[in-house]
Amino acid sequence: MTDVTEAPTQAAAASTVSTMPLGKALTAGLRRALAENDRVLLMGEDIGPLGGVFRITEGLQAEFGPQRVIDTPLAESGIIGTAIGLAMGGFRPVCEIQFDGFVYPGFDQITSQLAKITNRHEGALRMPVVIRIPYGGHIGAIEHHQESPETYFTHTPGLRVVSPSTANDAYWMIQEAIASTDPVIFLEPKSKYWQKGEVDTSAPALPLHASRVVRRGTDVTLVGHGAMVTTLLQAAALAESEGTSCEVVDLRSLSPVDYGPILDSVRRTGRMVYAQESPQFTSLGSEIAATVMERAFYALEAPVLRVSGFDAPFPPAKLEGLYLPDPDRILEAVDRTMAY
Amino acid sequence: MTDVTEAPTQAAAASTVSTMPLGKALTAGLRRALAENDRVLLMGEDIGPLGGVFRITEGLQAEFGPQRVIDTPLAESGIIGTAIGLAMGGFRPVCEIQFDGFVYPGFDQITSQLAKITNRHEGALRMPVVIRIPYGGHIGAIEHHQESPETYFTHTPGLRVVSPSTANDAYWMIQEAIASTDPVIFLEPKSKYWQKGEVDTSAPALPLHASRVVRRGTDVTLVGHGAMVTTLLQAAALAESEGTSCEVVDLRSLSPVDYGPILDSVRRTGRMVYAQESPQFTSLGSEIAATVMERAFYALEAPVLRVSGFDAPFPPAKLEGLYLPDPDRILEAVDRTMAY
Amino acid sequence: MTPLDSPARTDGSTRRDAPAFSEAPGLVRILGADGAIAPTASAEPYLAVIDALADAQLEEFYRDMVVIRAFDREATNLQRQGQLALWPPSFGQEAAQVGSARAARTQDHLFPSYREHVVCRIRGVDPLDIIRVMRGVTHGGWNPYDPKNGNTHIYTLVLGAQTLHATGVGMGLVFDGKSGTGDADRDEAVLVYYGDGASSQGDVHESMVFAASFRTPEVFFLQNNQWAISVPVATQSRTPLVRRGEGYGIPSVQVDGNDVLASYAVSRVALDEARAGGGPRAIEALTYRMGAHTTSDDPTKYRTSSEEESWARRDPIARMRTYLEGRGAAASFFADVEAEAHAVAEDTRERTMALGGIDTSVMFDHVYSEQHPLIDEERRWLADYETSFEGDAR
Amino acid sequence: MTPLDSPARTDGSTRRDAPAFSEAPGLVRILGADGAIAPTASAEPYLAVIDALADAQLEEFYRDMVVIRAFDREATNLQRQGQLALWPPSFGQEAAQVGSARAARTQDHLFPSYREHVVCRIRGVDPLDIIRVMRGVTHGGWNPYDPKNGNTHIYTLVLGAQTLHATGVGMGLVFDGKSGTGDADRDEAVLVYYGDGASSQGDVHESMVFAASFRTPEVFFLQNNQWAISVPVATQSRTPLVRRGEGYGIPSVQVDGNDVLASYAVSRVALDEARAGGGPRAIEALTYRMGAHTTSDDPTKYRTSSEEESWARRDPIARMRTYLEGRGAAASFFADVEAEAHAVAEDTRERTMALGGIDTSVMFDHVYSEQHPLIDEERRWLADYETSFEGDAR
Ligand SMILES: Cc1ncc(C[n+]2csc(CCOP(=O)(O)OP(=O)(O)O)c2C)c(N)n1
Ligand SMILES: Cc1ncc(C[n+]2csc(CCOP(=O)(O)OP(=O)(O)O)c2C)c(N)n1
Ligand SMILES: [Mg+2]
Ligand SMILES: [Mg+2]
Repeated sequence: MTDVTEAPTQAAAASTVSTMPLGKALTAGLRRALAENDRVLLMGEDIGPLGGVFRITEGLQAEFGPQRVIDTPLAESGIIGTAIGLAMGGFRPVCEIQFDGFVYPGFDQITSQLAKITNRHEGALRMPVVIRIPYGGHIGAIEHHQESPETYFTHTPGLRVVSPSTANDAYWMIQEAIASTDPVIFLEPKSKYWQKGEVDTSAPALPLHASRVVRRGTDVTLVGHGAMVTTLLQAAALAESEGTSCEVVDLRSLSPVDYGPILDSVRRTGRMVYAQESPQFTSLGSEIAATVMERAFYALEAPVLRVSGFDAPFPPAKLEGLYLPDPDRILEAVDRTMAY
Repeated sequence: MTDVTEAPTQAAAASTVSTMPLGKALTAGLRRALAENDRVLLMGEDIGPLGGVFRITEGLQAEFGPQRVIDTPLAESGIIGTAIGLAMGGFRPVCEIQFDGFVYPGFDQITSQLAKITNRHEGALRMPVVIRIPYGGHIGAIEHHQESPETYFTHTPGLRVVSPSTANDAYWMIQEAIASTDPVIFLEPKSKYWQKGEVDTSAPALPLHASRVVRRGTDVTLVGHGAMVTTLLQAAALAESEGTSCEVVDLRSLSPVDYGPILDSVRRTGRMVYAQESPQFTSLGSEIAATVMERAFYALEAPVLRVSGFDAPFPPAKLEGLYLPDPDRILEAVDRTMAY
Repeated sequence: MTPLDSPARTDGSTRRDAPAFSEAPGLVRILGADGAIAPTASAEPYLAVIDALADAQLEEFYRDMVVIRAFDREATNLQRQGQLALWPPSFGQEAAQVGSARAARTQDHLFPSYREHVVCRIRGVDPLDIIRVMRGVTHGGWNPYDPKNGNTHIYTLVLGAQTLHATGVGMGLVFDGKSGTGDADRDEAVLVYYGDGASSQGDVHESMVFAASFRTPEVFFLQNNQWAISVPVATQSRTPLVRRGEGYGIPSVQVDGNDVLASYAVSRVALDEARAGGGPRAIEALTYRMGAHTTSDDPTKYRTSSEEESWARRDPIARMRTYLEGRGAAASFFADVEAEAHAVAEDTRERTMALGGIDTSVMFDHVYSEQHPLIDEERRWLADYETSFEGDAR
Repeated sequence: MTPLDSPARTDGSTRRDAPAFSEAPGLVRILGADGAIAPTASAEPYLAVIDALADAQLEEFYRDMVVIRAFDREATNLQRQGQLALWPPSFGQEAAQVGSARAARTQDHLFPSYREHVVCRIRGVDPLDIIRVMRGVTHGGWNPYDPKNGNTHIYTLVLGAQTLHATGVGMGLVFDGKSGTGDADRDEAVLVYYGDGASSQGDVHESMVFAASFRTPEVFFLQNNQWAISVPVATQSRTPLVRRGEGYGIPSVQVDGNDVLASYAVSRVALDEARAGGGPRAIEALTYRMGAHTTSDDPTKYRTSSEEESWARRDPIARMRTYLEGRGAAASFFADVEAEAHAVAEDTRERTMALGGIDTSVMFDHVYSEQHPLIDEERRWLADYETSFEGDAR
């Protein structure tokens, strides 16, 4: 687990809880990070006067100026590569990639440079760079705008990968990611930007790399991250009405994975279903299934089942409902695992 | 399985078997593909007069001319992107990437373009492009020259991914890959370029996407691809001397995976170890472990164990012996699985 | 801190004017903003190309522009009414697009970016196929090599990626001897579109490197519409973008992209030079995106209405209309064009509303062109799963 | 098929000469190939910079070149003897490298590519750290920000990637107000090296786009050594590469890279202009890789000995020696330099042979700078596994 003492922790007076959409919680988290450390800067396409296509940086350039919130030329490799140079110069850059499908032109700088520079320098240089990527489906958009590229990053040693599913986590995790001295791929479940939740600005609930049980249950363990957490909770509610009790774990950290709560749960339930939007073949879900089966072999009554996007490119928007795991597909897997 | 009738199959007279190194078998396969179809062309850095840094294209430019064997400018995205255009124009380009670690600048063209163009066009355009990548360790080289990037490709729908481990497979699989109307990532185990084997030029032994049992055994199933096949066979021989009988399966095709022979074997042995050079976290090995456990759950006496490169960047060459799975590490896993 | 003079950085926190119409010496303009023939010095060599045009052709340019603007407006409305996921308007860029597309010959290969609706239409693509993409029922829309689509490639949404595909096609033309034979009616060329924002992508660079190296018969057509969503062109380049091509030894010309005659002439000459074996050419067309970036965009956040108004005065359609009127085009001609534009818009609306759903098979059928066991399995699983709901309330 | 005139394609099947020394109008040369001062017209503005140099400085340039050549030769030998995995010789490129590196000021930030051994040495890096990289006992070699290493970054093996890091450092200097204050002794600048082959990479383009946009205090130093392994520079560009920078509005100059005086002068002026707030500058240094690409390479496969000989006549060291002799440098000076070169080579050999192994911990300790459970687990597993062999025959 990351040492979170670097994250802001001062207790605020009176009520520190308010309700806001996940996207605005991110804005608030970014604002606080900018205010508390003047080496933090934001960079990306259209994040200045426009506030980003999702308005996550809205108002921040006006507040912190164009040297802290920077509209870059339109080039992802350039954004990541210069962020690396800025980090060499002591800055803590937070890069915005406009949509999941546009991160690949920057892939070499992420994979061969950002992820490996600390290692290459044997610790002499650090890379406190955050790459924010709105990801996932459910918004009915055109090609390249609904993908889930997490596996490309989780498979890359040197990167940390996280994804918040609630407003409170969004607020805290973005600050913790910025405070981390390692590069963090910060995946924002874009379909949940408008989902409201309570944010407590007094202290983070959990460290950045902890997973969390978000619903207790006894028959099957459901695990997922980002937008899938909502889907899993819906499935759990339906399952309950059909007599099956599901525990739900929000992964929060995709790399490293905090296996503690998952294994603890699986040892109690003996059954597990993993849900993700990304294609299944050689995915994060494959890893978690393989590892849970390896570590809880005798506890399992059934193989860990995965419910994923299909092993096809994300389809045209009108088919996304078919492509993306929904509560029914998760229940189908729950039924299958219960049948063992 | 791919329809292999497109691959050259004419019977040759007299002996069609000769012994040659894997690298020279590739040269011979490329030569035959160039000779039999004048839409085939090779392109890459230094593949002309130099014959490539591994001399795989040696002599081919002299034989087929500089419009069939093309030295390109030094730019991987350019190589893949123009190969796509050439395929649109009816060519069948075979691109050489000089080393595994230099494929990432071309990642966007591979992932968002090459892999998806057929799907995007609903079948109206085809992308018979082969990307040859010498991969893996064991050659004591400097950074970026010993990586195993297969998972980035196997996780990408639309790509086929294969890797030969013998000279005969090298000769045939490169021709089958070129004959495929889909893009194929062709991973060449560079440390085996000099390993000799018999090549039978009369007919391919197996279709491109078939896996193959290369050693029979009864206690544990060992699975891997490329250079790992040699290591697995060495481990199997050692295990035999210690009283454990190992079956060895050469994956050959990394995507799709031909699970038939693997599951068949595991149903008999009840135990399996997967070996790969790449980092383990969210890797091809994770997929195969998860799927085998899912499909052969009741047949397994032990979890599928994985022996992989560590989840660290490929280390400086002097440490590669520690990083790469060797027969001992495979035996350690065999022992562990036998202990269940 | 250093005082910064970059528009990218100092004007960042408020709305800002794009730098004045960034004309370089050598700009080619034939038709003035007032619709009168007023060639710049650099336009002289191109005048003969325009003189050779028949009235019918000039009228066709106008018709193209008016019709597509009506289509574009209708598509924008359809998006507002929830019929489309998104619409990227071509409003304001009609002259650059019509001039270049009309300059291409039948045998040429065109690679649009994602806003070149009239380019597609001119080449024979049914604009409804573009609508289908933006409605979310297909990723592609059409088959570039179906003869009815005039070798026009589909939109590419990853900015700049298509420039490499275009160059690859051009390399193939060289290898196949399909250009440079001296027969302009048969020699093939490639025309590729991209924007001022896209020009910063590494792929555009590599495309120019390969094009220059292999001497592809190719024209790089950059529509500098002053903005990449909210980012002014000055952030991408502090020098006119036309100079970029020269860095590769690619002969380059800057044209007034709101002048359909100049756009046509420079494109025609560049394409013919390229097809004749002269190697690649580059064109920077200065124009303006008069509408929003897409229907999701709000330009009031980043640019001023005075800037928009100044460009409205250079509207490419008004300019051409004045010119044609000056040449004595009949009132009936303009009425006829209006009627056609109206009809096309109506037709677009009707056919959009009539668009059916999308077949599930689209998800699996073309991931690979050859059989694939994993896809087969997933297709089968989904079919069984769907069947399991038949007669089910859930 | 079209007859192709590209050297990339027509000369492909046999060995070929690189195109003649691709001088563009404007080439800056001060010292002729015969070692006499013979400035080109474009060199005039730079002569004052050279006039200001003391004898000691001129002799230092010479010493740098001779010493590194001896080191480079020794390293090549060490590779042949199995001590190193690989060695990329700098043989022939000493003047371009010494001139530019000596032009940098203490506070500047240098980004080599992977062949700039003398640049590293001049800045204070122990050349044995380069040897360690090529021996396979470290990926990096040194800490760029350890004061003894003079802000010199480690080698980057993915071609062109370092140009973006350099530009990022330059952006940081702008944001921090560490350049452009007018104090040349304190204002910081960035100097980044790359090759003719690397110039084709998208990253180099994006780097120039960002540099121009943010007006970084940065000098792009391109060593055009005529070859990218076996591929001649004509495949990367048909026009002098110096023009590339101009496409971004970056003032650019071509220099005779085998003339250490000219290399120094243009670099000095460019760096000082950049540090003063003038924005980025680009330099193309024409030079020649007189040896193999690396010890794995065989240049006889792709280039002719007549070409090699013609460049041998322009050897940067011989040229400078003649010049110094002409100025009356003492024979003892040359003897002294030879002795130092010999000593450095000896020292290199001895210290290389004495290099220890590599600690296993290097594999895990720096993957992350903060604690990481998976790494901890694997480190533990490996330690246990290794322990299990203790006292074991296996
Ligand atoms: C590689 C990539 N990055 C980001 C985007 C998101 N995006 C879509 S259009 C656009 C602006 C494009 O500007 P320009 O190239 O000038 O074309 P215009 O929209 O003005 O026609 C951006 C940033 C993208 N499509 N592709
Ligand atoms: C992205 C990338 N592709 C390929 C390579 C393999 N490679 C190493 S050096 C080299 C040639 C470099 O030529 P140039 O840039 O001219 O530098 P020079 O070797 O002449 O100093 C190549 C192709 C690499 N290191 N990085
Ligand atoms: Mg634009
Ligand atoms: Mg070179």
